[in-house]
Amino acid sequence: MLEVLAVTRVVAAPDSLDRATFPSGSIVLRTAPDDAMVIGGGTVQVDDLHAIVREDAGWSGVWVNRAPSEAYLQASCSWPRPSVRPAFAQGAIAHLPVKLWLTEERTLFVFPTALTADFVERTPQEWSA
Amino acid sequence: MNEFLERKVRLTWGEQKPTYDVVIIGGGGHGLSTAYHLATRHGITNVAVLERKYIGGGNSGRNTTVIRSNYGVPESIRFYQRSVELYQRLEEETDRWIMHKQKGILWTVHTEAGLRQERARSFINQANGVNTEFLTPEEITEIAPEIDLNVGGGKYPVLGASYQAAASTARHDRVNWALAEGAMRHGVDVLQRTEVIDLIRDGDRVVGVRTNHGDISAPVVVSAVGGHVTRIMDMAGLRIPIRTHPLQAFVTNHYERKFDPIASSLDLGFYVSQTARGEMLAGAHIDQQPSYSYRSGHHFLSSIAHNIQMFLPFMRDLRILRQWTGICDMSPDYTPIMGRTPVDGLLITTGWGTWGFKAIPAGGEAMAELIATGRTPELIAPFSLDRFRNDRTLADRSSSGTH
Amino acid sequence: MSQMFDFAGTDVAFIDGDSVLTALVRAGIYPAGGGALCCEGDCPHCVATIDGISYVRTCQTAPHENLKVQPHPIDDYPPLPPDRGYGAPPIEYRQCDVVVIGQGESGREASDRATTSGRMVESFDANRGEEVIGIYDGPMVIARTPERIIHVDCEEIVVATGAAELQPACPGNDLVGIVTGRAALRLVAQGVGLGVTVAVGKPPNDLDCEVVEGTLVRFEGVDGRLAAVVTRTESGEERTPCDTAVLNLGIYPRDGLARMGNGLAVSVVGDAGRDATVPPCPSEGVICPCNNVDVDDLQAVWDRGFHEIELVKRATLAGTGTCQGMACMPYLRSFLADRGAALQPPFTARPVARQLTIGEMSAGEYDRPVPRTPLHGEHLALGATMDRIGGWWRPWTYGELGAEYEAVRERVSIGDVSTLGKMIVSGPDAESFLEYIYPTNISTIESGRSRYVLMLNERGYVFDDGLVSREADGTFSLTFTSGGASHAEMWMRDWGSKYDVRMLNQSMSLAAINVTGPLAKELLAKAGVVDPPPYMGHADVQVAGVPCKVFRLSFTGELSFELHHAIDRSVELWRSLLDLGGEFGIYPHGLEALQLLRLEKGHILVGIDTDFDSTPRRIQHEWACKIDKPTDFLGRPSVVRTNEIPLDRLLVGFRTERPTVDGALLYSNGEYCGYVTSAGWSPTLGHGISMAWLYHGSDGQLPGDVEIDGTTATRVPMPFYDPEGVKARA
Amino acid sequence: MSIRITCEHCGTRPLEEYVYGEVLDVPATIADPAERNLDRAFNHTNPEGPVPEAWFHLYGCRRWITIVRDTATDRIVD
Repeated sequence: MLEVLAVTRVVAAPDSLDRATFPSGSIVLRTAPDDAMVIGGGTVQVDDLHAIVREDAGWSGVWVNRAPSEAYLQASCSWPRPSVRPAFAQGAIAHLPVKLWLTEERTLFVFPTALTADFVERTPQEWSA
Repeated sequence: MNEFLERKVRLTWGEQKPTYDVVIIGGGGHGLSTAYHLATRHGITNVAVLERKYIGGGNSGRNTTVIRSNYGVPESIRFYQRSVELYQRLEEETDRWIMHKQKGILWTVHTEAGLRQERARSFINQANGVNTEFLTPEEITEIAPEIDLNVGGGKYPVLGASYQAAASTARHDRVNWALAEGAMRHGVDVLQRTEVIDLIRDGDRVVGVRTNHGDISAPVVVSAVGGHVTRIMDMAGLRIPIRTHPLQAFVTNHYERKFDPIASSLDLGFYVSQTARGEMLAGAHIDQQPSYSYRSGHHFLSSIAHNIQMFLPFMRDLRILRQWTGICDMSPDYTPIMGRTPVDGLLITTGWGTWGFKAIPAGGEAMAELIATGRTPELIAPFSLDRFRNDRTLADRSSSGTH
Repeated sequence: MSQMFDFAGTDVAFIDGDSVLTALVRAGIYPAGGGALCCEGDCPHCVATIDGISYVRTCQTAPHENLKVQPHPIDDYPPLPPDRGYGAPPIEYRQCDVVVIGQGESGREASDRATTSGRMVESFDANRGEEVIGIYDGPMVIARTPERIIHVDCEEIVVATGAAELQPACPGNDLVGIVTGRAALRLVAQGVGLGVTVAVGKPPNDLDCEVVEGTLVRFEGVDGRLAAVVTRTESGEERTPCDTAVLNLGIYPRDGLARMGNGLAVSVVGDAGRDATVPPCPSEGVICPCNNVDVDDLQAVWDRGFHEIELVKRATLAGTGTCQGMACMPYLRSFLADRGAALQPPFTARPVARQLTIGEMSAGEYDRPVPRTPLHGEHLALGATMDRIGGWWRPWTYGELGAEYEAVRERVSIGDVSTLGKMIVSGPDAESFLEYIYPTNISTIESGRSRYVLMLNERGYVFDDGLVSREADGTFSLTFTSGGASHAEMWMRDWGSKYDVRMLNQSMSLAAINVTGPLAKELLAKAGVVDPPPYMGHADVQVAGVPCKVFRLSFTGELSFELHHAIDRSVELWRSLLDLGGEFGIYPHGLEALQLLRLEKGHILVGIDTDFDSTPRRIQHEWACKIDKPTDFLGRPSVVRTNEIPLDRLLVGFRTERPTVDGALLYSNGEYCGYVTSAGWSPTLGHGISMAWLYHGSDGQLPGDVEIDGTTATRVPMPFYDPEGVKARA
Repeated sequence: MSIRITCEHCGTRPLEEYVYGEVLDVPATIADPAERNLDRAFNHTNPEGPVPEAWFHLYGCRRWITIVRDTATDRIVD
């Protein structure tokens, strides 16, 4: 099911971000050395005085079981996914900027909510049903 | 034999001499046209055209042969209009079949902003003697019923188009050969497989060139190089505002000749026309990265294939025959750079980007006049290299994005 | 029971192992005229239109029931196909270490070797219906199978495409009944009778035929069918009657893909890697069957100075047809070498190696994504016409341009400005960084205040504009234009790498609604905002229960508040504002109305009123470019330089009595002197207004009044509307 | 893919995921500051060969990376 994700963005000096503590149970996508996208609620602790910590409502996602997600990616993603799970990956998928959180059982597709219409158009119907 | 066999042109190759009045580096359209006009208009025939490979082997033989003058600034409109007029006469003048054919060019728009831009183009074109009209979707359908006005299921509705009826195409190779032959007939030496290794300087002046076949001295050296102008300017110690980018194109197999106009969409980023041989010929904008590699890209082909079949649905089932790449010297304002350089004895004609073919007759005519008279013709005065320093750039992005 | 496909209205039976071609030949049909010749995809003699797609090699196509085959001559033009709607086959992306192209003996060996050494291998073979379209940078291989298009990224490519059998170049070489040795074996294997068969050159083992003596001179035929082979022997010409001639003229490497991959990690094994020995120079006959070029044609252009292989190709068109030189290249080279030119390398091999349709090539492609604001559905529900503006879908008009305008000027309106670029900058160097980025003073912006800013590039040209706001915590909020936001982020991150700063792009995370009109304060009050920020100030407040950062600025010229908020609350806020505004006569406005409103105020739209060489001086924005500010800023040296040069154009305002349009031209005493960038009819002022580029005359002076569309246009200062800015500051 | 560029954070991706950025280079032989600025504003070294350049990973981390690409061959050499 497609959903708007509860995301906290943490932009901080990379070494501070390395040391930061994130809420248990959250998924932390390190989208850049100085940028973490924390999915799930809770408080982030980071020791950079200048860190930017913001709730970010701009992202949507869908969880897909591993097999159908891999089948989809084989037809929509030109670059190799990490061979070991859990893992984070990001890049163009069906020509959209997509972030992937790959676990043993499932794959989370994360994309800007502003591109939902395009995402829905390019993914199997049942994902957005 | 096929109907397109070249039957008339006779190329007579010269031998390199130690001295010429004028040496032109680059045996493409602009170099050959300059030599042709020097010989036929000014009686200057002690001229050598030096070509690193074979004549017309660079962009002059890789372009998509569109001739138009629907530019966005008066300086360019007037210049390219001169070229359109010269092209209309070139077949008669040279008595050679360059396959010049008036086709009309449609620039379709799919947004309100595009509509305003192309309507503005029609105004400024008309004011400068170019009959570019702004067409409604219904009028577009009359010219090209094959275009789906509801492109992409309505994502890119065709809201109108600017249309220059006088736009045409000509067979690029034949233009090069007609000009080469015309120059050769007057005694110009066209030297293939002759590469310029260095410029010969005397103090601050360029006084000749060093080639792989020996030195040539000449009081006037013209760089009409396409794609490698930076290397020639490096030899003169000059830095220039040029970056060299690939430009790609493809053709389909041959089909019945039925599609008349040149159809283009800046929004979807392609243009297409049908050649005399019935190939559908399509091109796009330049690749974003500078490169001297002539290797073709796959992304170009697939992305244009996607857009083109939304726009012209019949093209879906046409088979792609061949793709290729040229390299283009891009100037910062998408306008050519012509005339003198800060180095005496060295002239330049460059910045031809993706619009060099259509400028061949007027470009050569103007460069020849500059060489013969020592005065810069008014038509190309705005294109001088020093316009960047002098804050007189000619921004014309909307006219030059693709072909 | 045999299966059938359709050939031009006739049923043709096929059996297991057939290609469309072998089935046709069995039935005595030759789709393109001429013989079957190679049956391996090297020659163009078997092309046909299959299921509406022309130039399909029937020898490479497996037949199935209901297949429809139409003939078309190889050197003539099939019709343009009808519109069948958009279509692209499925695609698959693969990655491996080694791609092996061709699975003959050398290809299989190469695959085995690589596999044994632990490398991941993908292989393709035309005999399995897998046609390699091309080798691209990467390296990458594109292949087509009957089911899908396959992209393979790899480290290395092995080309094992083998060699083709030389095609004959002599008179009569297009007769039915001429086949290569391998073609003969294929036909025999499929039970196709060859009749009286003779061989030119050594025939394949197991083929029962007579070998004719001597060298091939010509083929003779009756009604397009081979009747005899004529050879030259020591005793003169010898004529051997036959039904089928099996040729072994030598082989020629299928090196197109290898040459295409030149410079990439591509190796060649087996016959594909042989030296391409050139055959004897032909003396007459067609050498390019695709474009019908014969030896006389080569001689004709040779005699007229065409000696380079590329020039000969272009002058004759040999090599530019369906087979892309496979048939003619050996003969072109041998002809030129024979005439005294050096033996020239073959002309460049380019994709596509095997033709495919534009529909097939579009596999895996999509439209450019166009983001939507969270209010997209609201706009549609209100009847808006949506347009792509600045890369977003935005409401152009709700259908009532007059009402949209009037609501802003007289009452209150809301507009969706969610598309604005938005960024937070923090860090020890945030202020000094922004001082360098922007040509205006940043240090003097107080907490809670905002300032309009231009962005200049190193040429001193304006490429974007926006707002800089200082927050209480010392961070800065920036806005950029909608269309410029992505570029602006790249710009900030590029220059920001030299500073200790943190940046967060919020363009797609925050929505923004502009509440504008004389009653905007009243509406906000009703939404719970009792103490809105002052002009060019901002504050964090709840609006109708939605947490917002409220900026007070004005683009429309009226009292305006820009409410930035999380996109998931946007619909709620929009609806609340419309509800609460009901009593004030609220009506939303789209982009068309906004463009008129801001034009009345003389606000520029970067990219519409400016070109990419617009300096602050040219657009009369020197007030936003503090050349004397204490710190250096981007573009300053260029601004200093160009300021010394006499102006040649200026962005100015005109008043006209009749309406005019964007792009209309300016004339002074009949001379062209500029063009309108934005035009409109001001209902409030009752006259036409235009922003326009006005060019200096040859005397260096700016013309005064001009003509636009045949009507006098009076140059007036901007803003046209409320020049003192009383309304916006109310 | 075609030309592949490796982003140190995201991995190897096709060129189409990136936006090209030139690394401007004014030769030391130009000494006058005004001339240096003019050169930087408009001129290009435009070499045929290896050249350092920046690419913005638009579809991934949205950060700039620097590579060395040979413009004669389009190979990424560093």
